[in-house]
Parts: sequence; structure tokens; C-alpha cells
Amino acid sequence: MDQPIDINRKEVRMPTNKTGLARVLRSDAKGLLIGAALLVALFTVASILVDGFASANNIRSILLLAAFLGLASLGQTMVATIGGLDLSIPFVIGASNILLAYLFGTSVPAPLALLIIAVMGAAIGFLNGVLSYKIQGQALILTLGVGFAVVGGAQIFTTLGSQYSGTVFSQVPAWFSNIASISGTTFGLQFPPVIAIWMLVAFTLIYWINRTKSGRAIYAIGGNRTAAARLRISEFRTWVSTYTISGLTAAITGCLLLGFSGGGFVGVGDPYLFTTVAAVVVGGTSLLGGSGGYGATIIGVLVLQVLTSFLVGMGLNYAAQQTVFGLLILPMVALYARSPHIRYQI
Amino acid sequence: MPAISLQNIAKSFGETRALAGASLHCELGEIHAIVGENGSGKSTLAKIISGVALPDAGKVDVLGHAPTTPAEAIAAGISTIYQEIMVAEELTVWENTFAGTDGLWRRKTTTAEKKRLARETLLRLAEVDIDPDTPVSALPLSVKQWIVIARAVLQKPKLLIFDESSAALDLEATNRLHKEMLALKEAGSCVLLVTHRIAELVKITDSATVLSDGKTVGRLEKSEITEKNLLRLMSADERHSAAGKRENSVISTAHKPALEACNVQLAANAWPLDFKVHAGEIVGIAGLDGAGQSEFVSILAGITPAPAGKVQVWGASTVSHEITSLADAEAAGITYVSGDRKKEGLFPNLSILENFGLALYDRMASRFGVIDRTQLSAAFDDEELRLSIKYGDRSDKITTLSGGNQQKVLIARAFALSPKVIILNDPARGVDIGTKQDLYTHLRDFASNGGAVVYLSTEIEEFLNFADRADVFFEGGIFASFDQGAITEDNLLAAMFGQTKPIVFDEDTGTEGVA
Amino acid sequence: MLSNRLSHLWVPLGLVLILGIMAAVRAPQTFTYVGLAGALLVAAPLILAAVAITPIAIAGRGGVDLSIGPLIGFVNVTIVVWLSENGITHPILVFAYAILAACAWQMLLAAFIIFVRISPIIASLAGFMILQGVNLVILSRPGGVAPEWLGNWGWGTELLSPVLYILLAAFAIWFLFQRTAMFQHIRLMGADERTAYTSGVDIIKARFAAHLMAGVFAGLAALCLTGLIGSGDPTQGNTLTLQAITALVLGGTSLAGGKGGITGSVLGAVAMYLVFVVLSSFNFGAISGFMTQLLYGLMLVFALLVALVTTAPRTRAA
Amino acid sequence: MRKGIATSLVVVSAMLLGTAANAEGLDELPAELAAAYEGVDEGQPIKASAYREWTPRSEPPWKIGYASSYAGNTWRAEGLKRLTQELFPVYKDAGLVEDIVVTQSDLNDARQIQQMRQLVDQGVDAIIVCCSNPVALNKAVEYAYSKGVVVFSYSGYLTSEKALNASSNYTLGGYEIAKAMIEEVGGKGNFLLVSGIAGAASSESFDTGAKRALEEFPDAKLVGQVWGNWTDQVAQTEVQKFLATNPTKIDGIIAQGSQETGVLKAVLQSGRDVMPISLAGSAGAACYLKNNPDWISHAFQIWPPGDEMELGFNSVIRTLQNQGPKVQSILRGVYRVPSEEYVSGLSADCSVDSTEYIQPGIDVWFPDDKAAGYFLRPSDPLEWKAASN
Repeated sequence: MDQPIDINRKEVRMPTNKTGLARVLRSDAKGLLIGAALLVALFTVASILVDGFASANNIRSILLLAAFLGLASLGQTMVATIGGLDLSIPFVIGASNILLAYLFGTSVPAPLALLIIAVMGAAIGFLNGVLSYKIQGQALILTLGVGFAVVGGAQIFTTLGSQYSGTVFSQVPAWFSNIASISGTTFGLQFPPVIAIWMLVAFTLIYWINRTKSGRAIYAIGGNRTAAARLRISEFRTWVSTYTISGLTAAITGCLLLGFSGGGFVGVGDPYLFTTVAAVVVGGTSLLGGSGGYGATIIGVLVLQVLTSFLVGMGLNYAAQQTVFGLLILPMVALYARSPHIRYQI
Repeated sequence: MPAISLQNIAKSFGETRALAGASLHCELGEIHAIVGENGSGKSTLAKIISGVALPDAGKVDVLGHAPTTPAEAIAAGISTIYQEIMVAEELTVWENTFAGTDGLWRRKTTTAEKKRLARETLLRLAEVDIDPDTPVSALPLSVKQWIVIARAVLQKPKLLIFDESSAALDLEATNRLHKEMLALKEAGSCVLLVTHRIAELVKITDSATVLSDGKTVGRLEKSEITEKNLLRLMSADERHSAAGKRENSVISTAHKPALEACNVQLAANAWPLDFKVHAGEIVGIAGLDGAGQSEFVSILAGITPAPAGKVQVWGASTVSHEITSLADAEAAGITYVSGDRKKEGLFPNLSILENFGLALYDRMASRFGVIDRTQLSAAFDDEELRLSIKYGDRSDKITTLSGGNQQKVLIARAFALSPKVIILNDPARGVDIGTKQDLYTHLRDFASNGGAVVYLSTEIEEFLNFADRADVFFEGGIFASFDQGAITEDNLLAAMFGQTKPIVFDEDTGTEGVA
Repeated sequence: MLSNRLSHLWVPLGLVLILGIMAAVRAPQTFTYVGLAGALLVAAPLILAAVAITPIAIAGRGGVDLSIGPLIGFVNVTIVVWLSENGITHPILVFAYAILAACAWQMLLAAFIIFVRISPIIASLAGFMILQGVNLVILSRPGGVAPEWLGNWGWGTELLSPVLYILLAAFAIWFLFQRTAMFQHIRLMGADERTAYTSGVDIIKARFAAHLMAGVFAGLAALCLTGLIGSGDPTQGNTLTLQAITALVLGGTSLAGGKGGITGSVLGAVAMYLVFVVLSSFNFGAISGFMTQLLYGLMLVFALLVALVTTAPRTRAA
Repeated sequence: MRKGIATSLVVVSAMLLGTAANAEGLDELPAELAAAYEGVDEGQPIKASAYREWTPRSEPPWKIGYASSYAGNTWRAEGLKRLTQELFPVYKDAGLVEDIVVTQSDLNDARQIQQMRQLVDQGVDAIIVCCSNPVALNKAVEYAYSKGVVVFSYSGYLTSEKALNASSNYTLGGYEIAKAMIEEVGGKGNFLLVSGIAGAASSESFDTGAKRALEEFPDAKLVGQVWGNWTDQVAQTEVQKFLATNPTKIDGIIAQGSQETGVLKAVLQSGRDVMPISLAGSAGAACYLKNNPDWISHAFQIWPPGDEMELGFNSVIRTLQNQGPKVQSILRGVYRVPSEEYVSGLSADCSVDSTEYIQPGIDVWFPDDKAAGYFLRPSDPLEWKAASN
């Protein structure tokens, strides 16, 4: 600013004194890059230390479990991008899991049953969005409350019809089992369709987020609500629709998990309570909103899943895995989600 | 001993260089002013003195200290009233008044005493009797401002810094504030006044440091503090002449106005307002903070619906369209640019291109909502040429740009919508002279090509030689309207304070205060 | 205007009253001497956990301490495994250990939040996961025996019990703390951190102090939990996190900071205890666990919405 | 970490076994029944019971409380079903039981304690608790005892002197199941252990026994342990994860009951050849055996959820009738069945997804003549008359 600016110059560019790498490290892609590096490093180390880690079977299994976590984390990523959190995800997963199993046991045709569950999930998400809109700071608690109510209600519903509570058994159609079980095949290829479904969903979502107006609206809201309002981007609509997506994907995850296990169990969602948040955070989406994305979450999901597999392979139990996850979150967050010092906020 | 001695201070925030070689010197027992236009670095300088900002280079000596936190500054006897009103809305009046006065664990005064003192002090300063248990959120802006002033004054500071803090106060209140400053000066303290309101400080200050583009460009002693000297140092006159290419202005008053407000009331019992802007016209809007001009501009832009009355535009025929929402405004070709970029303009998480493009997605998306990136890029190229935006890569984050360039992107966004009316709310806030000049030029071009401009500014100098008309708000209504020739600083200032003739600060109260 | 400051208590107070009446009708034994003693015993860990996270919530930045449950679990298992099994059972030592251990963790957490500047919820989420694992490593399954004097708290037949004294001591500590300037600083910081910073409050010390208080209460909560179950359990603490947050929210303390106090949290915790009493008095058979979940969830949503409605006018004024 | 547990176990057992070495109660049992106590979990209390001379606080019909810790899986549901739908009507008609009150605590000890105390305060005469941490409920048990209420632990044990326990000898069960499995595959190989819930008494007892058997075979190697929470879906996921990440050959899977169907499904999904898996009552896995008779030669009855509930309930009623249980823990042995007999009750169109249980039936599991041996003054509970006391 020392030199007066020549206003007649048509194009004034800053000298590009930064290398490409330095630029990437400043940008949002930083998290993606670090996550990918971590993923490669983890995989390499695990392949060396654990026999058979790089086997097709193990990779298939990692991808299968990653697909579930990935789908469960989809909504969480969306919601986190606008600065919210959805803790109802594990409960919606559990509820839809047992309700679908219940419906499979009735005369409802399977596709209709799936549709009913999907609509229910979206409706719960919608409810979450509407109820938490005015109390966004408390969205965490509110979604938790809704989640408890949903899972309680679903269990009461399924219990009243049968003697079994919380677990519902019925014959899962073979085609549906094939979608999500490890031995499933996709057009004759040796991997379960759910992996392909996940990839397809991920691709569509990323395209939608990046290339459409409604996708960009999520980032606009996450970045600056007032400015978004000035551009006629409705905060309410965006907030509610992201929660609706979250409810929908949670319900779909719950359904697919039924295909995976073959029997309804309300507890299937439990591992996803904080793991979805961890996947989002490890991937590089800041919970403050506006940054990150599903691409990052995919990396986060894969990192967590490879890590889990690695830790299991190393003989570490669930407890130690949790500790390692926790220890992983801190440096990842410290890398890209630090808030500025208070003196820069004045 | 000098109260403040700063030498060659430099300070950058990321890509933005706020200070580059600023120096300042003032003594105890005087009222010193830091003057400069917006974006000249005066607030940053004040922050360095109050310990909020740390200088990158230079020597700081404030009352023998170089404070690194506000707490250190306060301990050294430095109290600061920040530009932004620092209150905890949820807490009560007394809690806010006595914020930070106690020790870490031990209370220095009892709560009862605090309440009594808070009430007493506010009665004296604000001349209102407020229950000290009232939560601050329930109070008007001016009282909040007084609470902050009371907090600072009650500390009995040796150095008191006012950073543009009289904006929320009316004339009478401003005079009371001056009285308070003079009392502090009499008591041997130093008062540092950060302002761009020249007329206000001519009377009261003993000396002034003038900043321009982050550098100290001069120091004036009492006798030298005149409007002319100040403007010369702030290089304001050159700037305004640069912008003042008014001869090609064509105002088609013969036709229907481009935008019209009829009987609009800002509140239930407020004066009804009538307002018109024609194609080719640039209308300036001024007023003290809280006089209603910001609300009015919001109503014009369709951001908030008018509580009463209506805002309308005229179509090709004689049919009027009412503006009650942003959608109406957009359909009618009205766009809005805010100077409060951080709050209502920028998406700090997004790229330069996207900050520009977000407003255009509606027009550039296919039926399925997929954005046409080629078209968007082309639009950006056009505006980029027009506004000479300075950047590294268009996919860089907008926050890598300086304030001025950020503002240019937002203005480009408004122009790209090819509007009929542009409404600007203090757009030159915190931008450098070059950007301002660009902005005036483009707005003038826009008006010349048949656009209408409504330009709200907190710096009335901006209207000189630029606006075709200036409407001044006072207490929720348009108090006066000046045509091009009558737009002078004295006239506007008087109207802002609700006076019909040019005013002199501290005409009566000031001397009493000293006595 | 006093009513204003206490307005957030109406919801929890109403809940406690309604549930109290229901409990009195459905399970009148609750209000006998022994019933109250038992209630005190069972509810104490939750009450203290809710109290513990209150200063952190008041301190702002959306500060909700997710790690509180595993922290209480950590103190519980370490009392049993590290102290009790090594013959360290003297009450003074155990008390000192419990409080110091909990405070040490809270200091660590605060240091992360303050110096690394990551949001409290993430720091404490990581803490939750870390401690949850660590607890299972220290004690892989429930077991061990608490020091005898501590295990004897579990009788819960005397109202004038150590648990009562601990609760009273906690209230006393809070009462005294509330009278310090530090409490005012924390409130100010929670309500508007920038105002606090610019008006000279040492926000670093204030945040540490809020966490320190949390540590003291968490230590006491862990003692009460250990007394209740008379053993070590690596997973029992975990469930306290969500319960404590629920109690906090029911108690009207805003996660936005600056508002609230332990009275609300205590009422919230009592309301939750009473819900279980009332529900247990019905014979829902196979679905009783689910009824609890359902009502628990509905209560949370309801409390949040009521709080929204009752505070809405003030928000608008701002 | 293992050392920590070991130490804690030693401490606990040392304290509890101090006087139990030559239990007065045990010596009174008929030799046939006493055999079931062989190798019992060190933590399980087998002293003389505190209810040898005891009368409940009220006359029949009694109110029974069932403080369950959880309801969300099939075997608990099966147990609950037996209690509320089969036993209750019979005993109600007999004028012995007036009401059965069920509470659930969602695996929260504090809540379970509160519910037990509340059940006592609400006037139940006996409480059946399900499957918790063996120590946490002790004070609540003693509170109940002080009010004249007996607490019975179903599936697992409590260490309190005032608690009664009724179940199989899970340690023995674990030992026999593991031993049979190892022998089934030739006395050597790699084995996976699928446990129940970490820390639940019965689960730990089983593992103790299973590990004891593994130690007896130097060539048998335990390559991993996962926890299936006695829930098929959980077991399936956990085993799947294990198999996916451990390419080593697994020769046999030693599994606790109520989850072998899940274990089997995981193995089927993994694409490996199905190795022998311990069978203990789940009809789904049994169906696979029916269709593949060469799979494994035997199954066990260790855990028939309904029968075990009936065993507990029967003992509760007998105790309330002052029949005087001799020992704190009423243990019965486990029971090996050849596979043909095991699957004989299954229909040809059975399903691997079945959630039923193959149960021996109370006549086999806890027949009256056997039950009588555990009590000082035995009589058929349904024939018993209050007046006779």
C-alpha cells in the first residue's frame, strides 16, 4: 500500500511469490492433503506390521465398514458445515434398523418398507432442523433429545407387536442382504454393492455441493449467515434441509446395516455417536461451519477405518482404539480449526 | 513526562498493512487527537496503545509501559473506550459498569456500593436514572455507550482513549462527554481521541496527530488545528476533487423516480418519511448513529419491510411495484452493498470468485441448479477489468485480500447484477483512498449511464463534490435535504445534530465544564 | 429484577414440583427418611456431575464438558485400582487424590482450550474418547473393592450421611465461590469474552478457575459414585456425560455462556432422578427401559423449547 | 493391563473366599449336585446361605420385582417372556404370586440400584436381578435384606452374603465347552473366544473356565477374543472385524451362548470354510448344523434363557416359602448333547435366521427332585401351602 495504486491499470495482480504447495497449505485443501498423507502412511505401516493387511479380503472389509461410517457421517458433515451437530444419527440408525426388520416381517413389500423408513428418517431430520433452528447453539442437546425419543418410540412400537424388545428378527430378502454383506457381489464382482452405492452417493453429493446453487448455499450459510440472507439464501431452509438429509442418510445407513447383519438390533447405531463427529473432524471439516466438505470426510472415514483395522490387527481392543481416536482428533483440530487469538477478534 | 510516545510503529494483519511508520507523542494534561480518514490505521494505533494489538516493529512507551494485554494497560492506568460498544448484553448494568475492576479473587468494592456508584455515575453522565440490575440488552444503544464510558471513567485513568466513541450520542450528550474529557484533563490525565469528525475536535483538542495510509503525516498543535490543515494533511481535498467529475451528471427528474419511499415510518410513532431517487442521481444519506438512516436504507433495499408506508419502484408503465422483501428488490433491480463486510457482505470461508458469484447463481444455473462456471468466469472477467481488483488467484480465499480489495469484490458483485439502483451502506469503511476513488468513479459512471445511487456514509466529507443531494437524518426522520451546492460539512453536521444553522461544539457547556 | 436473574429456574423448578408430586403419589416411600437417604445416595453422582460442568458452561464458548463422565469414571477406577489395591485407603488421602486427579485433568483440558485454542466441545470430545479407553485399560471390567469407609456410603439408610455432607460442602464451596470476584469474571467472560478481555479480566486465569471448580466437583462426584457402587467400573462414568448435560440444560444454564448456576443444575438432576422414580413406579414390563428413553428425550426437547419461549422476548430486545 | 485384572481378581477372591474353603452349605448337598460346583468361579460365593431360616415380610400372594439391566436382545427377552407370560399366570393361579414388576436400567448401575431400592420400598417380597457387575449392587441387596426382601441373581452372581444366585456353573461350562471344542478339532490349533459383556459376572466366569481348558492343551492357541454382548448382531460385527483383519487360520471358535448364530453368519460372510463353533442353544446356528450334520459333533446346554429364568424363579418361590436354600449359589452343571439329539426338534425347513432357543425344558434343567437337593425343607413350590408353615 506504499505505492499509490494505478487505477488505470486494467489488471493488477499480486506477485505470485508463493509456491503451489504453500498455497495449498493455506487453503482448505490442507486438511484433505494431510488426511490423505496420514491415510497413506497408516496403510503402509499397517501393511508392513500386520500380515495380510493389504489382502483383498481385508481391504474389502475396510471399505465395507467405511461405507457404513461414510454414509452415517454424510449428514454429520453437512450439518457441521452450517455450524450444527446432529447427535440423533446413531439413534435414527438404530430405530430404522429395527423398524425395517419389523416391516420385513409384515406383509409390506420390501421396496415400500425401505421407502417408509427413508421417509421416516427424513421426517425426523426435518423435525430436528425445525426444532433446533431457533436454538442453534443447543442443537447438540436437542438432537440428542429427539434421538432418545425416536429410539424409545421405535422400540416400544416393535415390542408391542412382539415379545422381543430392541431386537427384531425377520427374514431379510436375499437381494437386500447381498447389498451390504461382505460376501455380496456387484454385477458378479467380488465386492458388496454398498461400497459402490457409497461411492455413487459421495460422487453425487460432492458434485451437488460444488456445482449447484443449493449446494453452495450450505457454505454460504456456514460462512456468514447475514451475508447469505442479503443474497436471499434462506438460513431456515438450508438449516432444515441439511438436517433432513442427515436424518435421511442415517435412516439409509440403518437399513443397510440390517442387510449387513441380517437381524434388527437397536444398538447398531451406538458406535456412530461420536465416531461420525470424529470422522468429520479428522477429515478436516471444522465444526464451526463453513469449511471442509464430504471429500474431506471420506478421507476421515478411511483414516478411522484403516486405523481401527490396524489397531485390531495389532491386538488392541476397543478401549485402546478409542484412546487412539481421541489422541488423533486433537492434532487434527489443532491443524485447521483453531480459533484466532482473542486480540484479533476486537 | 510524556503520556504516550510511539515511534515508527508498523503492524500488518495478514495481507493488510495497517500501520507503516506511525509515530505519536502526547503529554499528560492534554487532549490529543488521532485524525485520519477511515482505513488510515488510527484504530489500530489506539489498539496498540491499549494493549489489544501488538506492534510488529517500533517503540511503544505509554505511561512508561509497553502494554501487551488490555489488562496490563488498565493496570498502568490506561482505559479505552473501543469503537465497538463492549458490553455483555446478558449481564446487568452494574456488572457491566464494574467489569474487570475487581481483583482476581477479591472484590474491591461491595456489590451494593457498585450498584450505587453505577446508578450515580450513569445519572451524572447519561442523565437517566437506571436500575443497576437491569440487563444491558434491554437498554438503548446510547445508554450502553454511556455504560462503557462510565466503566472507563470510574477507573480514574491517567490515559483515556476514545476510539470514535461518540457516534451513538446526540449533541447534548456529546457536549457532556466533552465536559467529562475536560475534567479528566484538568485532573492531569491525558485524553486520546480517535476520530474522523473534524469539526468536533477542532474545539476541544490541544494537539493532533494526523495519519494517512498507516503513516504519521503530521502533528498539529492547538493553534494549527483547523479544518483546512486537517483536510490538507489527510489529503482529503485531492481525493474529493478527483472524484468530483459532476459535469456529466444527467438526472432525469422528468420521469418517475427510480426508487421512491412514501410515508415510511421507521417506528410506530416516527415521522413519516418521503424519499425519492431518480435515475442518474447520487443521493447521500447521513446522520449520527441511531438516527434511523441505517434502518431506512435497509427498508429501501428490501432487507426489512417498512413498519408503515411503502417503498416502490415504477415499471416501464405507470404501474408501481412495492418493495417489501429482498426478492422484490432483486426483481426491481435494486442491489445493496454493505460497508460492514465482515457482518453482512463477505463469506470468509469462500474464494474470491465465489464471493463474487454467489449473487449470480440464480441467473447462471441450469434448470437443475447446476452452475454455469464458464458464464460465471466471464462475468468475473468483466467486473475485474472494470474494478481493477488486485488478487493472486481467483480461487484464493477472499480473506487473502486487503480490505479495499474485498470491498471491490463486493461492489463488483453488485455491479454484475446489472442493477438499476445501488444502495450502499457506508461502503468506504476501512478502505484505502485508491479504492475510494475507484468507487466514486464507478458510481458516477453508473449514474451517468442511468443508474440511481443511494449512498449512506458516516464520513460526510465523502459527499462533498460527489453527491447530487444529501439527506440528513435526525431522530428517526429526514431532518434536512441539501442540494449539490449546499452540501458542506458545516451544513450537514448541523443537521445531523438537529440544528438548522452550523453549530459550534461546546458553545456553552464546554466552558462551564472547565470552570 | 431479581426475578430476571432467576427466571431460568422456573422450568426446572416446575419440573421438579410436578415430578415430585407424581413421585409422592406413585411412590410415597421416596419421601420417607430412608427413601430420601437412598435418593440422596443414588442421585449424588449425577447432581455433582451436573454441578461440575456448570462453571464450564458459564465460562462460555459453547463450553460443554463431554469428558466429565469418563473423568468421574477415571477417578473411580483409579481409586479402586491404584489406591485401594495398594493399601492407600485413608480418607484424607483418597479425598485429596480424587479432587487433585480430577482437577489435574481439567487443567489439562483448559490448557488445550486456552493455548491451542480449539473449541471446548472438541477438546472434551477427544478427552471423552481418550479417558474412556484409558479407564478400560486401567480396569478392563467392573470389579475391585472401594475402601471400606467409602463402600459403606452405599447403605443409604441414613440421611445424615457423608454423601449429604459432601453435597452440602459442594453447595458451600459454590456459595463461597459465587461471592468471589472470580465468579463475576467467569460470568462476564462467558457472556462476552471480548468485553471481559478488554476490560482487563485475566481470561486465561478465569477459564482455568472455571475448570478448576469443575475438577473439584468432579472429584466429589467420583467419590460419591465409588461409594454408591462400592467398586470400580470403567464404563459407569461414561453414561454420566449425557445425563449431566441434560441436567444442566434442564436447569436452564445456557450453553452459550454467562448465565445460570448450580441451583438450576441441581434441580435438573433432581428432576431426572424423579423421572426414573416415577417411571419405575409404573409396571411397563418389557418396554419400561424404552419408556424411560422416550420420556427422557421428550423432556429434553420440551425443556429446550420452553426455555426458548420464555427467553425469546429478551433475545429480541437485544 | 492383564496384570491389573489379575491382581484385582486375587484381591476380590481372597476376600470372598476367606471362609468359603470348606463351605458348610456345600457339604449338605447331595454328591451329584455338589459335582456341579467343581471349578466354580473364585468370585462366586458358595457359602451357606443367609436364608436358611428366613421368612418373607408378607404372606402370599407375593409381589416379585424383576430389576433387569437391559432388554434389547433375544435371550433377555426370552427370559422375560418365560417370567411374565408363562410362569406368572401359573403362580398367580396358585395364589402364590400377585404381581411381577419389571424395571430396566439400561446398563446403568446407579439406576438399577435406585430401582431395586424402589422395588423394596414399594413392597415387593423378592427381587430377581439380571446380569450386572458382581459388586455394585451389594449394598442395595443388603438394604433389601434388611427390609425382609430376598434378592436373587439370574444369569450371573452377586458377591453379597445376602444375595442368592441361581444359574449354571459358567466356569465349568466355559471349561467344558472349550475343552470339547479343542478336542473336536484334534487337540490343537488356533482358537477365537467370543465372550459376552466385559465385566458381567457370567461372561467373566465362562472365560475363566475356557482359558483354563486352553491351558491344558499346549498346542491350542488363543489367537483372539472379542465381545459379542450375547447379541447376534454385535457378535457378528465383532467377529467379522476380527476375521477380516486376522488372516491366520482359525480352527475353532469358542463362543458363549446366545450369539453363535451371529458368529456363524460372520464366518459365512467372510468366505472362509466354516470351522466348528461352540453351540449353546441358539436355534439359528442349530439349523445350520441340521443342514450340515458333519459340522460339529456336539452342542451344550449352558444357558437356556427361559429355563434359567425358571430355575431362578422356582428358587425364589422356594425361598419365600422358607424351604431354606442351603448355599448362596444354586448351581447346576452344564450339559452336553450329541448333535443329532440337539437338532432333532428342529423342523426340516428351519431357518438360520431363527431367534428361537433350543431349551432342554425345566424338567431336564431343574427337575423337582434335583431342586429339592438344594433346599433344607424342600417341597413342590406349587403344592406348598402357607398354612403348613
